[in-house]
Amino acid sequence: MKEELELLRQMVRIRRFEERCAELYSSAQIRGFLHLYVGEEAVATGVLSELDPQDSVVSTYRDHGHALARGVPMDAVMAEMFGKVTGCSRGRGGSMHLFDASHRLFGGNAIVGGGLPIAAGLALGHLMRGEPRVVACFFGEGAAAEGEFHEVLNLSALWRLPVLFCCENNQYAMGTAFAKEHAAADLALRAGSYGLAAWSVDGMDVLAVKESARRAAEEIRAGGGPCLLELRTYRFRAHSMYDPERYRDKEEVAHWRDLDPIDRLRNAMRPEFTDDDLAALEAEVAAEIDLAVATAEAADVEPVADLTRFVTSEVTP
Amino acid sequence: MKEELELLRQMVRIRRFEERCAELYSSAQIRGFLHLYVGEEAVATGVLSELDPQDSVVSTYRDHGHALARGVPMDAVMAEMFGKVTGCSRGRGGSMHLFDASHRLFGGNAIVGGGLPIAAGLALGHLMRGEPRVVACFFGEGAAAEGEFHEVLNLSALWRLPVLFCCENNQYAMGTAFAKEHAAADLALRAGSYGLAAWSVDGMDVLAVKESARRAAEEIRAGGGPCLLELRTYRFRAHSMYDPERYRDKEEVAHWRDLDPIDRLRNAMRPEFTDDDLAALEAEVAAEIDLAVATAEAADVEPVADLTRFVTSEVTP
Amino acid sequence: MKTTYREALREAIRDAMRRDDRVFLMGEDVGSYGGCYAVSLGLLEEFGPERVRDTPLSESAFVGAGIGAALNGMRPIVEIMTVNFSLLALDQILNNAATLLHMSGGQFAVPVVIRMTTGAGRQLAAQHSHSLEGWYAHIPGLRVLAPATLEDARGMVWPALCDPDPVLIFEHNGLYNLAGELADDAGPVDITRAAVRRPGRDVTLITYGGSLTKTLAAADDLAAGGIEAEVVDLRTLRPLDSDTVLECVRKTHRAVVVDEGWRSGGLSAEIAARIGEEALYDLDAPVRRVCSAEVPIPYARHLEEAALPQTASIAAAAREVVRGG
Amino acid sequence: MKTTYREALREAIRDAMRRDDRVFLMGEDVGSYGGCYAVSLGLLEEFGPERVRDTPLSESAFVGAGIGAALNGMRPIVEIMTVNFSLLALDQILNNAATLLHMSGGQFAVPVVIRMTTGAGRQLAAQHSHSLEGWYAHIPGLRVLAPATLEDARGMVWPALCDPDPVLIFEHNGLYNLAGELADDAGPVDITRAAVRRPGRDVTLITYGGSLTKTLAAADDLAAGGIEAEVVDLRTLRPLDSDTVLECVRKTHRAVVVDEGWRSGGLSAEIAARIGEEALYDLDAPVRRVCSAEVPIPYARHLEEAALPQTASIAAAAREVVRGG
Ligand SMILES: Cc1ncc(C[n+]2csc(CCOP(=O)(O)OP(=O)(O)O)c2C)c(N)n1
Ligand SMILES: Cc1ncc(C[n+]2csc(CCOP(=O)(O)OP(=O)(O)O)c2C)c(N)n1
Ligand SMILES: [Mg+2]
Ligand SMILES: [Mg+2]
Repeated sequence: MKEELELLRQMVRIRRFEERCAELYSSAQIRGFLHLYVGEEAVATGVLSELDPQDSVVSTYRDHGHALARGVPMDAVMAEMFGKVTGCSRGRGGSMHLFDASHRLFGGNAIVGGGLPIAAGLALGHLMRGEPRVVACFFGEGAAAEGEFHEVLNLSALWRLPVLFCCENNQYAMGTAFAKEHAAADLALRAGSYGLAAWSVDGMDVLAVKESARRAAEEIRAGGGPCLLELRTYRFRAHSMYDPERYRDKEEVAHWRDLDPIDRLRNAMRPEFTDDDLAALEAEVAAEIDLAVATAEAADVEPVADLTRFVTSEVTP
Repeated sequence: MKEELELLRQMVRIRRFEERCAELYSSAQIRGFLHLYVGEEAVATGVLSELDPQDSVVSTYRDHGHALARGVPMDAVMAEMFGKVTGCSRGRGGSMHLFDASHRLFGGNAIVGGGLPIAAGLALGHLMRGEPRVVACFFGEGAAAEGEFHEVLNLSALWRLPVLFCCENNQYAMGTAFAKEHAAADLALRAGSYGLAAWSVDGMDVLAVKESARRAAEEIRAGGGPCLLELRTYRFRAHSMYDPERYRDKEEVAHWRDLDPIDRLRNAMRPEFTDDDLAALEAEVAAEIDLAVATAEAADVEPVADLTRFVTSEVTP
Repeated sequence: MKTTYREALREAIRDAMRRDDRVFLMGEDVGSYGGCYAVSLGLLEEFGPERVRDTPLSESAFVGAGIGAALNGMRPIVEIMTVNFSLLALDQILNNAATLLHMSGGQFAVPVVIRMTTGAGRQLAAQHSHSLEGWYAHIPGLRVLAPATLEDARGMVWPALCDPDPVLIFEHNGLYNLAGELADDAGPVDITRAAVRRPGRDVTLITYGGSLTKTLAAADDLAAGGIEAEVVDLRTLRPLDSDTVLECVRKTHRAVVVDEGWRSGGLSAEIAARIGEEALYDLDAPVRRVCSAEVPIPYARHLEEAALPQTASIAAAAREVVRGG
Repeated sequence: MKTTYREALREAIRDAMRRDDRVFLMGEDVGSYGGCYAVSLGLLEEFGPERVRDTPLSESAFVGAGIGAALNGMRPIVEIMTVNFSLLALDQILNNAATLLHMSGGQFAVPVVIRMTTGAGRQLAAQHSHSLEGWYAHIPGLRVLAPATLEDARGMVWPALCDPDPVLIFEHNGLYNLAGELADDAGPVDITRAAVRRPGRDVTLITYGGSLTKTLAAADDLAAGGIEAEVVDLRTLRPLDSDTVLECVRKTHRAVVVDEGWRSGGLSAEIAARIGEEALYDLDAPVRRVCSAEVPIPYARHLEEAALPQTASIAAAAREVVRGG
């Protein structure tokens, strides 16, 4: 029950955080691209609950959930959305590029597939030093069509790199449905053809995700080489704030909304976990978000004079 | 028997042509990179014997066999090696870039994997015009590790493009053995995971190659989408003229030399095809080569004043 | 008629597809999504999925497929969502599209048109804010276009398709909503020459694409201060129309190049170098360049603004050049 | 001691691997093949397959893996066989290696070293003869090196590895067999400054990498005709050491830039532009550029020779600049 509660809290934090972000986007306090994870919370939450602090994480432009579930403080994430110097990337990255060295979060990457080679390299570092670590690498099913997916799966399987590939199959890559993206019907099966363990998981069930991640991480830490989880999920909202969603119908969205991972876990926690408990949790999360927004609003921006900092390191060879 | 004879003649032409090229390289009459196909002749010969003139062919830097088997006149190929204006690419391409519009040979491509997307596009053209054509696309097993392999197989399977993927698995990519290149042990099996028909063929047996190509081409022309043949073969000689072959031992080479596709077919043609017949064939081929060399030597080079021709077309928009 | 840059592009594509059934459009989300910048909205309905092809996320494969289709008699328009992703297809563009004609001794021309969005200014951060058209303009065998007006958005696609060789069209993301009047019979334009968008005698401001608006605004500012700036829109980044540039500079004796690309090794350097080579003795002041700061473009608005050429910085550079700053 | 450019590079890598066990080498055929240009021959035997890693043919994956390993505390030396194949990894280099530090607000530096062969001159035709180091020199966040001498081949690897940021090393294919004397204690060199390789007063010839030999030969020719040419070897293409270049040009008042890259939008343009910006009034003649012809490099020897900068064309350009030819 303690475990479930923690998972629920995490998912609610992500959900409410993003709902607030959407509002802040409408009021133009957040700009750039904003890709919401609403509906997919079970994936980040379940997988990352099984990682250790010394493990590494690589994410995409749809990275709020990964950052929060990884433990990056919410105010640092919110400040980043605001472009403030207190943001987890000092305001230089924005929504798509959340970084946090202290949590070994190696970024939000906005090039589809671009994070996969990085994950392989991080894993190589762990491997060469003989550390029993896991690199969790998140990417969409769309990314699995890119050449880098192939190259990295092959390389990782060949070198038995400790990567946990987490393919968030939310059925769409922007407006492109799975069947228009992939000739093969089953991604996990295809991934398995590289000679690594790969299986599909109900990505709307955080407990199932967690259990799969546990098994996979165990295998990886034991030197079994990479694993791939295909996490079947759905984004309830548009691809980004610009997307008019012409490519899918309301019924389909409604069907998936019925599988809401938060409701599902919450229901499984009845009756021990009461409506009052939920209200308390929601209130706590709301307070955290309010504080994060207030802190972000009050924070400074980086002085323009520092524009050219961090292009290269501040020590010279 | 007539069919066998033609196959044998083609393989002998390729073999002797390349042996002469190696000599000409040593005497510095041919320069640049020179990648010999010796040992692999059954592949080009078998596959291309099943293609029609209106079909299309895409090759690699190891392209002499494809060009000759496709019907590009030997003297145009030889002149190209000499860098003469009478060469099939006017001397601008050299050994790695044999082109011939009249034989729909869309080149030797020297970027590993670089020809695959081109093949998909040629096939798309055939498909959109409703032509029952096949695009034969040759590439090595090393190329199958490149991202483009993945992208193109997926795209081709998805769009049912009429491509015959001919993976010449000669066991090595330069010095890298198959097992160091690919995590999966079976390339045809992996290719099949994209949802296309794929199988392995004894690439040292020209009749088996021909029969597989026939079946595949038939299926493709009928609209069945792409096929992939993994043609198991071996290059008897070094990767290129610069390769000291440190990465493999003599016994392995000797083992494969015993499977020489020319000897094999020749033996199968006994006793009808006599030693005298063979001597006659060899003499005929030798004469063709001598003539090609003589013509190439005598040919002109492109005037330096024409250096900048063909960068853009000679008509303006 | 009133139109927008986006609609003008769409009309140009529609028109081409009606005129020539070898023409088709292919790229990520060009179909049911309507194009990531909505350029192709409605074309799927009109032309069907055979001619408006949604591709998988495989830039190298579908750009290469465009090249192959062009080799095989088609006239593909390939849309790469943005220049940022074109790096994944660069090998196909450089080593195949730009090279096959020459390598084949003139046998295989590649009449492919590749369109992509370019530029910064929308707080999309480092990986989504590149201006790499200058890189492409370095490649022999390509024609590189940068429509900056409604006329050019409407008029460049057809001549690009008629060009027997590969043509790249760079559409600045800030221009899609540009609205204005376009002649009802607007059609193909010349894709070989630069255009003088504003006459002037004191200094020549040379720019293209997304920076044209800012540069024209700077010229207005300058005029208010008594400086008559001439504005040249390059339009075609390769081959560069040096003649127009040099003619202008020989007249004004002063030049500022405005380019949203990074300064070092950018297109601005080429323009400055050519002026120095061909018109050195006509110059009354060094050529100035107003470019993006040499940083990965940051997300925060104030930093992004500081990183890019702006009306004020363009005007300031022009003043310095004129007054000896 | 007598050595070659190839051996000097090998010794530099060996030395670095001995000094620091975070250093490892990875790339296609660096191991049992010995490297496509035999640079790493013998290193597999000395350091084993963990530290001399043969990669599959997957440029994007293994270059990205180098970046990731660097992020994770290692000091990888990634070998891309040649610059021609680096296009397949360009997204990783530009969007990750060069960008992560800035995008992460200073948290993640990427101490990766990427070596590759560049250049033409061996009749390898269009797809294998690129000189794209000028492109890379356009990217903020990278350091770009071009060793042209034995000392630099021996001395640049270690400081590159000590640089906390990504460093690209371009080795011209024509240099590997360069032989000569190298001090027994030759070690790390400064990787921030250009070098004057030959003093002179009449004209400054600015070059780097594979063109240095030809340029020095041209200077000899010129000297025979009474023209004293100064030769500057840029060494570091990014960040450019403008100071040295400008100082020289201010002294000789004349400059010729020699660059095997294509002219339009190449590195030569940047050098010419900077001279025009900073030393306009010191110039007695327009800056001249001797570059490759703007063609995909052809196979035929006479055409390739005609396409590339040669001693004679360099000398001719210098004469023109000096004599006003
Ligand atoms: C290489 C590349 N191509 C295209 C894009 C534009 N783009 C951004 S997100 C996206 C869809 C990716 O889909 P998927 O991998 O399934 O992830 P999801 O957004 O569904 O989480 C596209 C096409 C990009 N960022 N990078
Ligand atoms: C993208 C790319 N990477 C590296 C090379 C250098 N190279 C040329 S051939 C070759 C080996 C290719 O092996 P394979 O595909 O098996 O074909 P094979 O030579 O065995 O016929 C390599 C690594 C290249 N030409 N292109
Ligand atoms: Mg998706
Ligand atoms: Mg091979």
